[in-house]
Amino acid sequence: MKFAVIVFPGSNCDVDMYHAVIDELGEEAEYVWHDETNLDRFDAILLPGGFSFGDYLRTGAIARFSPVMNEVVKAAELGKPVLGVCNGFQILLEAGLLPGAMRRNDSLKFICRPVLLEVKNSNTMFTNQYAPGEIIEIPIAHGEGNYYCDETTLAKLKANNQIVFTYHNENPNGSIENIAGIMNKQGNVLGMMPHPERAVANLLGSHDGLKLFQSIVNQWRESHAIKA
Amino acid sequence: MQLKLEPSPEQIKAEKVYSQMGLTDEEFSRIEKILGRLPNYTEVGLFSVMWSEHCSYKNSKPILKKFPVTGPHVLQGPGEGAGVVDIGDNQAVVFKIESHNHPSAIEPYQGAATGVGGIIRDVFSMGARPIAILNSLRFGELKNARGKYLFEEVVAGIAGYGNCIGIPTVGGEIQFDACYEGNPLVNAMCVGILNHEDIKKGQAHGVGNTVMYVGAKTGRDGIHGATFASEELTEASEEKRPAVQVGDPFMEKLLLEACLEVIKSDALVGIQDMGAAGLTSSSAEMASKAGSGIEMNLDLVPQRETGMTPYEMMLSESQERMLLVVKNGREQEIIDIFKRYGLEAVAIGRVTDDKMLRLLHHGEVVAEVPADALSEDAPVYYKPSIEPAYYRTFQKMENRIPKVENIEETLLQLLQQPTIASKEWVYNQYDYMVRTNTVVAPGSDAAVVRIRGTRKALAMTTDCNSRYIYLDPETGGKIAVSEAARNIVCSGGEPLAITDCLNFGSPENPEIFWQLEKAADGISEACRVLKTPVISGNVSLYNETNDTAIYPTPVIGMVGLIQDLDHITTQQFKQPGDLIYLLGE
Amino acid sequence: MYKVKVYVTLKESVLDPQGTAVKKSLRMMGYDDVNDVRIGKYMELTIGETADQLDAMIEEICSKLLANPVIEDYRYEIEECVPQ
Amino acid sequence: MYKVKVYVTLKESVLDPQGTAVKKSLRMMGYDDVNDVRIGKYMELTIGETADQLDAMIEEICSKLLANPVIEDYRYEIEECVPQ
Ligand SMILES: Nc1ncnc2c1ncn2[C@@H]1O[C@H](COP(=O)(O)OP(=O)(O)O)[C@@H](O)[C@H]1O
Repeated sequence: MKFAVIVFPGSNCDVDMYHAVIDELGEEAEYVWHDETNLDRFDAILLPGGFSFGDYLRTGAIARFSPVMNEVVKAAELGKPVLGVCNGFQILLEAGLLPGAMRRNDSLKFICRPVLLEVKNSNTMFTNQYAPGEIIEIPIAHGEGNYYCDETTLAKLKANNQIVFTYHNENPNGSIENIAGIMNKQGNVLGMMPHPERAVANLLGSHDGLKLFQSIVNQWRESHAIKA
Repeated sequence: MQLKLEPSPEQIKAEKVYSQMGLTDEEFSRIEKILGRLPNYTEVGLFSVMWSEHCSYKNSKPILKKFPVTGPHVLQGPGEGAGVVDIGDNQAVVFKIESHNHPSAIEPYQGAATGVGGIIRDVFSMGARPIAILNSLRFGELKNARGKYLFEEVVAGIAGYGNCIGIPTVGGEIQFDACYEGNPLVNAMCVGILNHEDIKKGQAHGVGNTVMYVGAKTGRDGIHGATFASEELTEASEEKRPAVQVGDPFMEKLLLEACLEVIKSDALVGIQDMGAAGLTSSSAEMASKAGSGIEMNLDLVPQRETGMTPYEMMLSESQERMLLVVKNGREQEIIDIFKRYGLEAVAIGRVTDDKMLRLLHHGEVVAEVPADALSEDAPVYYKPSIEPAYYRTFQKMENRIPKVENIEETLLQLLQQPTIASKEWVYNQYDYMVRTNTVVAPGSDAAVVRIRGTRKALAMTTDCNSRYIYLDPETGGKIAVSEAARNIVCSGGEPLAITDCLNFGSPENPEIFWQLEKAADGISEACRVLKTPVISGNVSLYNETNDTAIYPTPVIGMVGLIQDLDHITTQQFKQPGDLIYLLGE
Repeated sequence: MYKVKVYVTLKESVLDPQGTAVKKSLRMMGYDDVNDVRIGKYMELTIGETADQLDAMIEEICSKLLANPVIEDYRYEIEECVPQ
Repeated sequence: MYKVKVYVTLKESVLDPQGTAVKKSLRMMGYDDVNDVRIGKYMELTIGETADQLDAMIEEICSKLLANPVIEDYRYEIEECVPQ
């Protein structure tokens, strides 16, 4: 399976994402610069964390206009898995691929530390390797992870099981309903603030994030086995 | 037009304009002698920043001579952007620490942020990929709003820059003491790695080669920053301060990635960052180190503001800029690499053989001075040194062993001291994990960063107990190095080398100069014994407010090599039932 | 030449953590009369000769880039300015 | 009740990385006529009954907390507002 790791000017978790796929997952990955206009050769798209365009103005606001984003939208429409982590999530929100918006953490401080998450929906192409309600440890590292959406949107997210991860026991940033990660209605675009790519080996403190990548591969294998 | 507002050479001499720029009468006559004529305004500016303590180390050079700087594994000692130490397998570690004390006292967020930006440039200008940042901070006690503000903003500034550029901030230390009330210390250290063949130097070799400018445009910010850093902080500093620089970590991220690509090209001859004294220091030093000259056309310098004078352009300390020397005819390759990152590389001059730094502006030569005179041949002073009275008093005192009545209560009291208490509040604001190589996070003795693709890792720490150094500078200096070494060893590493940042009061005060001398003796002795040479460092003098100096604070940054990931040890108790041993005295 | 002043503020219904923090500090500093603080962005754009459809263009720039309509409101003022 | 509008902008000679980034992206999006963008803060304070010395108070709040005079300029407008 071949993953695209999209690199915007200012992305800085691209390396982490790349190595998680190559070293720990054992699949193929390629860095893709933000001006690329064809993603056909990839089976899945990863939008890594960082500070695209410095995150000046608003997080993800400028990156969303990069040429590659048209292709990301296309890939999403084709049903390919699209995963946005941290800044990647923020970009997906700004691009309208996911509903809602991000505000500054309620502490107004950047927070970097491991947190506990609850897998709210384990029946997705990103979480099928987790048990329902599994509690996992994955680090966060962000200044703006305070997720917001209006009541109507929230009701829809709930009704469609689009809330994939919530913070467990404590809410580090003030996000509504402890939301840590959501997906689109079709279920192939996931945005999350915690960094699964930083939790892929015990040496790094946790390997709970690896199952997320394995879920993507698992789903892909199955659907390809069916097609074949 | 603008130039006419500048005082004439005669006026400069008659009205002693040079003294406002920090030059003494003797230094001015020395310049006259070197040039064989009166210097113009721009030239006085060049000398004043280059001969400031911050750039020339004119007062501290005799002290720095004491340090052991060589060793079988040292590939580059002090003198370049950062020092380089071999770690086997054709790899090397590059590191340096630097102060940004004065700017941080005035504008704590930006002062700290640009301090981080500056030290990162020092490391990647050597050709190394920065892998970690550390810091060492000193503040007054957290008793008033101003103190808390400085503390919060400095931490936010370090986080703001480091997190954005995507280099993990993995360690540091913080001490709170009344002596830092008016003069906080903000020292930042950066560690990088490279392959031996990629080591780059800030040298302008090859007559006819092209001098190129890359990065942010030059503005009127930080003019005379180097001189400012070489003075005591007073009420008047507020007035005199150079326009504070605002950091642009996004720009630096682009610059970093582009430069690391450029160093792979054999079109690149030399590279240096424009730190203190900006264009002046980078050009003069690159020429002087290579024994060549440089001629630059200032009309070609990318400018953020209109009507900038040569003086302003040469003294500006705008951040995120680099100076490159590129093989004649190969400029386009370099331009193309930078363009990919949305950056402009501009040819602004060339290497000459006449050993002069020559500046052109609007078709005229506006400055022409020997590069060596600005750099290598700057004056050196041997300051008088006197053993302070307080020291003698302390030495005469009996050792006092404090009586502890209630151990539990005392322990709790100690743990409540901000200096001793957990620093989680601080390091949780730093992205200490980005690049996923941090295997021991802040909170243990030393941070450990693995080297991907090998079994090796690097342990790193910053340490200095300034109270010990105040009480006995020589012993305190030894203690600082030994503490750093213990932190490395306790993490599973073998100490390789140190970098140091000598934060002291005014060297004009013989008692302070004595502290500096003795502390350096202690550090040197410990380094010799531990076989950890000093491979880089920085000096920050004049850390005083209203004539009261800070405690002498020579911060030690140490890096050690862990041969195998399995050797890593951490500070925490592991499980109930394990035995606890006390080693040492 | 036009100078366009753009004001971006958080929607009323969206909590403003920064404003709340500033209000707290002001109260701590003894300014008890401060009832509310809201923090937004103020931007100045200098724009060249496109006299026609300037309004539509600014509207577009604001809604697409300068503000995020999910949480923010914006308004702007256009001033014609004579270059010196 | 007073509504105080405070505008905080970076001093002229101070680098504005945000403004520069926004200008670049507007250019990339095809808005070639945008010559310059500067980004600052806009704040709204609602203040209770302290009619007297309101001016001095706002001045103090601005210089002490809302703006950093080392790199920023500020100005403000005071509006009296009738509570509904
Ligand atoms: N300014 C800082 N930045 C990052 N980490 C810090 C900082 N200050 C302290 N730490 C981390 O907190 C831990 C404890 O620090 P400190 O109390 O100074 O202990 P020590 O005396 O052992 O150096 C160390 O792991 C250190 O790296």
